[in-house]
Amino acid sequence: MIDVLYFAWVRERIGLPKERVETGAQTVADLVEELRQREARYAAAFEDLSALRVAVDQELSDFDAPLSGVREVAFFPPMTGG
Amino acid sequence: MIDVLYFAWVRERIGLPKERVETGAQTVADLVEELRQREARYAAAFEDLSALRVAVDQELSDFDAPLSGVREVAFFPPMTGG
Amino acid sequence: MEVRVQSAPFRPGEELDAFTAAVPGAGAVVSFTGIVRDDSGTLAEMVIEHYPGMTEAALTQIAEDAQARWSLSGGLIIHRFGVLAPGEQIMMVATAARHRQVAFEAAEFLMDYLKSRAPFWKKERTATGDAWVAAKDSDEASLDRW
Amino acid sequence: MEVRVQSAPFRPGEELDAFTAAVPGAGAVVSFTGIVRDDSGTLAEMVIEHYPGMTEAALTQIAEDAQARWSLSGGLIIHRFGVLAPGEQIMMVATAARHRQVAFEAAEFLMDYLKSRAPFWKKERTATGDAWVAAKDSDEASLDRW
Repeated sequence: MIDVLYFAWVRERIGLPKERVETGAQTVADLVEELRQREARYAAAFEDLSALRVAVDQELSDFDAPLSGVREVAFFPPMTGG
Repeated sequence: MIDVLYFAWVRERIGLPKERVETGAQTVADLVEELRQREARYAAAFEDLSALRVAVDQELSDFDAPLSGVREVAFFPPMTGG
Repeated sequence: MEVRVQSAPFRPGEELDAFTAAVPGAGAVVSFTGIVRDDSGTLAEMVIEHYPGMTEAALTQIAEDAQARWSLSGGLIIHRFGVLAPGEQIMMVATAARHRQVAFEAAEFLMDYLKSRAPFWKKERTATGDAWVAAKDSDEASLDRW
Repeated sequence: MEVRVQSAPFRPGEELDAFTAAVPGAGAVVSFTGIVRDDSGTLAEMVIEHYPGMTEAALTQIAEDAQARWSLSGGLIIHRFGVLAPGEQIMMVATAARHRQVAFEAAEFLMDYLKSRAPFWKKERTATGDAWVAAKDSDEASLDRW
């Protein structure tokens, strides 16, 4: 079980901020592929990965990062702080 | 008649902040030469011109600046504002 | 270095004076304040979303990176989230050092990383609709100088 | 742009808030405060001498140069003269612009010119004697980047 979080327009497209996902995905990319298959709103949110960033256990990471032992994955657009 | 002003250690070496000088000097350098001839304290103050800056009528200038029509000349070390 | 993530407003002047009082020995203090602009004249409010937990960790990491890179007398990062009106303060950084160049560089470093590496997202609400503020390529590019 | 030359102390925080309130539309405000350091632990006071008349003219010129070079929402220069204790504020600049890079650059420009082109001279008074602060080659060199 992994907590999956969505922020900004990713959250809006998917329609929820957070969910627990039962997955056997080995990498973030595998998890994305699983989510895409679910429903159109997920496919829409993950349509262009170059427009997305991912954090694994609250650290910026990559889509090829392994998920072994990971508790939390978050997807969001490029950040606009400051 | 020109007002001649001294600041910082130039003022201290010469021993006064300001004086009126009757001079026929054509340039700042000529004026410096006249002042140097006066007394040892002037010679000491103007010993090394590379350590001095000059303002003519309250604008940073050069030692070869002409004095025609000038009302005020100031000598001081490099500035240390900020 | 102090890091604060809060929804409450703050007064940059008060923060600056308190920060300066707490860094004796510093000769130079630089502050940056980010303010909600209303370029179009139609902005009702700005909503700032963030990632609780990661936000604090990311800001702390940026602060530590700055301290490792420069000899600072102190540093401060405040960043708000929630609903903000035009003209309100969004965030502030302050840096203190012996000399001005270090204080300026560290403040710019904090800002550059905060822009692109801290998990905040801005949405503008106007009479004609809402829009997420897009990240600028120039913000990402500005990291290259460090 | 406002220029003030004064012997009276000022509060950077108050000045920052007042400045920010007066520049609506700005998204970025940068401030720099210079403070009397006591590196040796023996400084009794710092005496700042200036050239009345020329000082105001030089600061105004520097401010105008900054405004000609960048699109600023506002700017502020305050510089004190007279006798200052360690820890007291010597001077402050503030700049406001739409974006952070302009505000930072203009503040650094003001500081660089203020250091070497405004007629102020600092003297340090310590228990063992007085000494004029020497200008640094690096301060003169820092003008080359503009």
